[in-house]
Amino acid sequence: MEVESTAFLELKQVTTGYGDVPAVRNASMVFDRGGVSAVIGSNGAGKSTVIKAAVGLLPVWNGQIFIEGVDVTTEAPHKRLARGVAFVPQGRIVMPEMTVRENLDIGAYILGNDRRRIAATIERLVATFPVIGQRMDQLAGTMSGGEQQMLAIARALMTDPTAIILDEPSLGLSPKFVDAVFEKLVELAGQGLTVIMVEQKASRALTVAERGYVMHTGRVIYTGEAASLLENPNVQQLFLGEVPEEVERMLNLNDFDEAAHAGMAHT
Amino acid sequence: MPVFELLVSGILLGGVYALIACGLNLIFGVMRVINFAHGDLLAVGALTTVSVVVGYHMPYIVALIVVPILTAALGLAMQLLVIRRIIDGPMVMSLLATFAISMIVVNVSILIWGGGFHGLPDVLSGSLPILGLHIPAAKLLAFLVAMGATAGVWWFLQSTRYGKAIRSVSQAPELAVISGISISQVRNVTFALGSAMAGLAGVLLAPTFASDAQLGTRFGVKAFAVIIVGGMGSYPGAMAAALFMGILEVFAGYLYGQEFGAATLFLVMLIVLVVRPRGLFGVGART
Amino acid sequence: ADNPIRIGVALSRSGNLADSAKLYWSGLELWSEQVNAHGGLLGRKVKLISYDDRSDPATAARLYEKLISDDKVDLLFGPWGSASSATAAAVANKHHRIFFNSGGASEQIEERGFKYLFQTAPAISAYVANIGPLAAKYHLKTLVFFGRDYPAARDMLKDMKAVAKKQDLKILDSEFFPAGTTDFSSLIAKARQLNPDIWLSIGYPNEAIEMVRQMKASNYLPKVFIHNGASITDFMTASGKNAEYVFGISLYEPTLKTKGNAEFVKAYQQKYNRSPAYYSAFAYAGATVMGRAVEQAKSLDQDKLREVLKTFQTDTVMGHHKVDPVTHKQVGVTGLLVQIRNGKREIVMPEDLKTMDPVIPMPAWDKR
Amino acid sequence: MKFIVYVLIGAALLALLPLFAGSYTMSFMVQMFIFIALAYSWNLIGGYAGYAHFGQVTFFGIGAYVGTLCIIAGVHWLLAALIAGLSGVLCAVILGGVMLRLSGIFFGIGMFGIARVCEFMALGMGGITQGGTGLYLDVVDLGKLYYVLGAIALVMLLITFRLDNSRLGLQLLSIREDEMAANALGVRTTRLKIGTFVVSAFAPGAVGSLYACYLGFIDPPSAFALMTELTTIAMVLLGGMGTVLGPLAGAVLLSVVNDFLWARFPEIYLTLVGVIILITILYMPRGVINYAQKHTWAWVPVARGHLRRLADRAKGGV
Amino acid sequence: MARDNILLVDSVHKSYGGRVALNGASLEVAKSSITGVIGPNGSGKSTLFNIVAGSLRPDAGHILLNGRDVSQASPADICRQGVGRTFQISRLFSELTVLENLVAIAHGLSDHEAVERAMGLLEFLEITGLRDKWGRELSYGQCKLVEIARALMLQPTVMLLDEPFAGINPRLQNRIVDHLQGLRERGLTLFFIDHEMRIVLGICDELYVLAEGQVIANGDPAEIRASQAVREAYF
Ligand SMILES: Nc1ncnc2c1ncn2[C@@H]1O[C@H](COP(=O)(O)OP(=O)(O)OP(=O)(O)O)[C@@H](O)[C@H]1O
Ligand SMILES: Nc1ncnc2c1ncn2[C@@H]1O[C@H](COP(=O)(O)OP(=O)(O)OP(=O)(O)O)[C@@H](O)[C@H]1O
Ligand SMILES: [Mg+2]
Ligand SMILES: [Mg+2]
Repeated sequence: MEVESTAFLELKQVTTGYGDVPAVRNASMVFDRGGVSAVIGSNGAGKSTVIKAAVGLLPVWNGQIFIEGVDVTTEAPHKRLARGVAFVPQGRIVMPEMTVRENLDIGAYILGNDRRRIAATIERLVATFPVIGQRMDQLAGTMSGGEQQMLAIARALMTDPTAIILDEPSLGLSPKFVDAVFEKLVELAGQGLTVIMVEQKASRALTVAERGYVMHTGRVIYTGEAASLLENPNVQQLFLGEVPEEVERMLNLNDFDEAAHAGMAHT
Repeated sequence: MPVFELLVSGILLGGVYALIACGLNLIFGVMRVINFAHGDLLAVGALTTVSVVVGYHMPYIVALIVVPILTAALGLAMQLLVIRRIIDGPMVMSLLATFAISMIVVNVSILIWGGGFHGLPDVLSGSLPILGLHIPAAKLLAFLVAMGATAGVWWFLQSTRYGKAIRSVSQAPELAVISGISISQVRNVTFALGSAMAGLAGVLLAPTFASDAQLGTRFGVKAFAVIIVGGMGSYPGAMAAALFMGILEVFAGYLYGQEFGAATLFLVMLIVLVVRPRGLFGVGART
Repeated sequence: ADNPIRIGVALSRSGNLADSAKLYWSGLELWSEQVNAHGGLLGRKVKLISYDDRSDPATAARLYEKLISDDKVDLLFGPWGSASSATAAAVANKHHRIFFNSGGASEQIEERGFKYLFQTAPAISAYVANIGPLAAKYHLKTLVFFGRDYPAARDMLKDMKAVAKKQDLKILDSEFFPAGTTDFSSLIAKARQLNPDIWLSIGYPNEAIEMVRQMKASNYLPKVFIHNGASITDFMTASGKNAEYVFGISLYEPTLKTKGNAEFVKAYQQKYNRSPAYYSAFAYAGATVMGRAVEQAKSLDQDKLREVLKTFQTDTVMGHHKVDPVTHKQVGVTGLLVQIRNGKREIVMPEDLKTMDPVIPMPAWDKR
Repeated sequence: MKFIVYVLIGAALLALLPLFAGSYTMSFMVQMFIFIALAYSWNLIGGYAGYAHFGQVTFFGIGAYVGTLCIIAGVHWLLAALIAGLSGVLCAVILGGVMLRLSGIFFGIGMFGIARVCEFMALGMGGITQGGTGLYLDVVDLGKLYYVLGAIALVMLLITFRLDNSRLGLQLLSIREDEMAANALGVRTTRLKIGTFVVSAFAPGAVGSLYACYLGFIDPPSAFALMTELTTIAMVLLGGMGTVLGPLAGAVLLSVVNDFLWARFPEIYLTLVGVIILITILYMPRGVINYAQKHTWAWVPVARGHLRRLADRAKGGV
Repeated sequence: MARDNILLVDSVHKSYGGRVALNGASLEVAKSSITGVIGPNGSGKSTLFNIVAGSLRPDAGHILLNGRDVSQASPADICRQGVGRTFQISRLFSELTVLENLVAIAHGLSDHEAVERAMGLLEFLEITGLRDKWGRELSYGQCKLVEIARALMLQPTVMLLDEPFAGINPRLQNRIVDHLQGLRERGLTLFFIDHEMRIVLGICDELYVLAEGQVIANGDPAEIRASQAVREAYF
């Protein structure tokens, strides 16, 4: 099937979950080549689940996934990586008993034995994440939380991917580094990388993003220009919680509260 | 006390342990599976060697090639049919599974080869006179292969791209997947390789020891002690520990009797466990 | 006649004794067929009831309970192996049932004072009895004893010490190694230092195979190497030419000129297509004693049978059966010492049964 | 509570069994009780505290020897069993502090090593144990053994039931899940696991002694048999680790299957047992009890049901 | 000014192999205060918390809790002296349900009280529906919430929270903050690490800034925000 849009990655009506309970229902998302997209939503909304389905870590129950118009719904994760989709999972996952350098080598696994290219990529990444350069021979599991997060991001960038999906990239990073990482991502997006980030720092994410998806109780409830989402009072009220005074008001949204319950529980 | 003779015997015995420990260590190190059936594959290897050499009158070298392939196939079958389905469960599970497999392998071997003992009287039965000692040829070969195999596996895991992939699967399978590594393939390869090494050990031990379906059981436990002392998953450690334990067993056996000699291995293992649970050469990340 | 005499026995069909127990069973089976062909016992046919004890003493105990209480068998025959015999004998004795111990060598079984236990297999002392005369005749002065740590070996060491004391034979060293020992290099090193005339080992055939193999590979040989496992055929096939001149302890050989042996060997060969191993003879001889004692008692009453058995003597394929009236230990049957020559076991001791003179010392590995 | 009623009815029925069962059945039951008791003990430390334990047979073997030596010295067999149980406890006290510092698999392997060392010691200390010759004693009447072992098995079951429904049980489980976190959250993990280890060593010790009484004979290979260990573990895993009925179900199931197959296919029964274990692992990885629960056998008690009932009530109250 | 300190960290050193993680850090935490620790990644914050909680031993220096030296005490002892904690990377008991996770570690309560309390906390954090889920089945943020609930189960007097707000949606962050502030009113001391400046600067009475294992600044949020050194190292 020929897809007319410039979409790099597309999810069509995806339903998936764990065991026999769906955690995501009929989620549709389109990510264009280049540019930053953000997926936001409260805890347990199904963000990580939908992302895992996109990269092939969870089987899709229903619906389809396309990469550059090719149906990859049942393709293994490593094949999707070969198509250029890199992934940074949530929660600073590294190979704990391997050194930082080996972690990066593994990141470049699909590149084969091209030592030169790998060395060059590492050099480039070290410029963004200087800490990594200093810790090349430390076991990754002994690094601090934030250091591990940097390594996790750097690892995914090793293949020079066409798209990168980051599940909470800012997690545990110091403010200075959050800035650096976001800056870097925007820069890469400018060079044509498709950046998809799941974030709790929603306003921040929507500020750098061009397009946003808001998830709630396993469904995509809002889609659109990031700027317009940012201005959408409902979205603000629901998730942003920027200003403490607003908290009161949010608590009064009983309807949504109940829905939020169900979303987290899925019982 | 014939120190020199004992030392050489100990080193050669250590080679035997290293040979068995190598495959066991590979499978444990990568898959966190304690393979109870390892010794039984070894026995199958030894018995097949006897069949090839005595039964079919083929040269020993044929067994050296054919048997590891056979046991690799058996190991792969184990992995595909059973291990891969339970590998992500608790460790006792895989232990029970390999125990059940071990029961099956032993008893099927008995059906095939009978319960009696077999030998290879005419293979490598001589000795090489070196420095006034007679070094058993078969044991010497086993020793050299053990050292070569251990070093080879170590180099492979440590320095090659695929070796690193194998290690990464043992540490963070999900991360390995998204780095483009096919975990199932890595696990299949590992299990087949480990099993091939069990077979190789079988071929090399068949000339020195009496082969029957229980041959592996007689060694298996000691090989395990070696791995513990060396640090699970550590190859230089396993090699050093194997030599150390071999020498220790021979000397302790000579000085204080065989029963004490055998017990020493476990005592040393216990001491190491208590003092350095990760083995003399084991390393680890913070938890 | 349509009500056969039922004889109960537990035998290992699985587990580590399964192989040897199969041979034991064949002796018993052959006996029952022969008896039935000749009209049975007391005019009744005999019928064997057998179960598998999985080489496990606890199971053996349970099976003898079953044989006695559920199957209500008329006679009990002992299982194969010392540990199973020990537990089974205890059950039988508890129920006041005669127990023919034909397959359990350990002296401990006899020494518990079981009133209903009778040993038909040779006593442990018979195994080493021939070493004394051999040493005397060939001027062998020193001996080392390396045995697997199991009951029979421990008993034999005791008997060996008694034998040595009588002769001018010195035991330089004695040691037990645990089951599962495969490497004998420290024992070889030790023997090389002590330089004994005789190396005596008691254990399993695999140990004999490994000892010979490892002795050759490290170029060591005592004047006389004796191992009970060497009289098992596996040893010869597995050791090939290296088996030559090795001494074995045997209790029965097909070539033995005892009463009825030639017929037994012939019948056995006809039925099983191989010559009987000594396990088979154990069972056959034990069953022979059982059958003849029943004929003499003319009854299956266990106490009557017991009275008869106390003083019962008869000639079996293994030799002359006779028990000590108090301990019920076998005192009639003696052991044999064999040497492997041209791939055959030749009896070299005792003198009156020998088929060949031994070669002593064994020729060195490089002088063959 | 319904569950306890079922248990007691079952126990009453079993109490009457000796009146009509043949001695083979009795013998079978005695061996099964031995395994039930062993399985429950193992479940405490292996299933609840999560310490893969490959050395329970150490206590069994030591109990067997201590008991036998006591009986030979003239002690009554029941008292000997008690002493043997206590000897197990004593060993656990000595070993616990050192061994339980090891985590997970290392503990398992360490205990396995200790079992082997004890076996070699039993072989080596010929002066006391007669080494490989073994020790002999008079067999005890099956009926008596049946009741004593049955009582031990029942007590172990009830202890497990209590534990499963108490906070102590939860704390043990938290050790299994993440010992360091549990410790940091105030669970006195060291005390708790050593305590459990020590308690779990009593039954194997006592049962070991009774096993010797049953056999009338004990030697190092049978006292410290690896097979006893593995069979016990297999039973717990098949039944369901860390559950109340798992060890019972596993022990009964495996004993019956074993006996059934062995009587019919002696040459291949071990192969078949292996195949059956594999099939169970593959299709009921959490054991038959959890499987039964999932497929709603209402009478099977839910794990930690007590808590759930409390929570439901709390919810109702709000 | 004599402050009533509940916790005192006195020039603590810790190094791993050759890498110095803490290099003589000293802090004071006042009773019923909200004290925050910030600092660049790898500056030693988690190490400090692990030492205070007893999970790590300091190489040198002391930890005083209520004036008593606890540098060598076991984690369980420290916890029982009223210190509840969470972990930077969640450590729920994965094969226990959420409810059991909470009840397991409760002490000084009857079963009934423990369950009531647990249910109350779940309700507060809007996760009552997760009650019977297994620990392993939760999303990242849900894990963090349950962990906070678990620490609250202990009814601690001091709470050590290692990045409690990372990965939690802002609305819930605010609720948690409110709740903690409420507890503080009743005497709870809150000692926490976070990189979420909106909260750290908003609620802390006092802030410590760690860099390379040393305290480079401390003071109230306004002072810290103003400090040039901190700005360079951190913001
Ligand atoms: N392994 C699992 N098994 C069962 N249920 C799961 C599992 N992982 C997640 N869930 C459930 O699926 C739902 C969605 O989870 P998901 O991880 O996608 O949330 P999320 O949006 O990423 O939340 P967060 O921001 O907290 O990471 C949640 O209700 C969660 O409890
Ligand atoms: N076991 C270890 N071996 C070697 N270095 C270690 C070990 N544990 C921690 N480190 C190092 O100590 C330093 C301090 O680590 P710590 O976890 O305390 O940092 P942190 O301040 O919590 O950082 P973050 O904000 O990223 O969580 C880090 O550089 C880390 O790499
Ligand atoms: Mg998530
Ligand atoms: Mg940290």
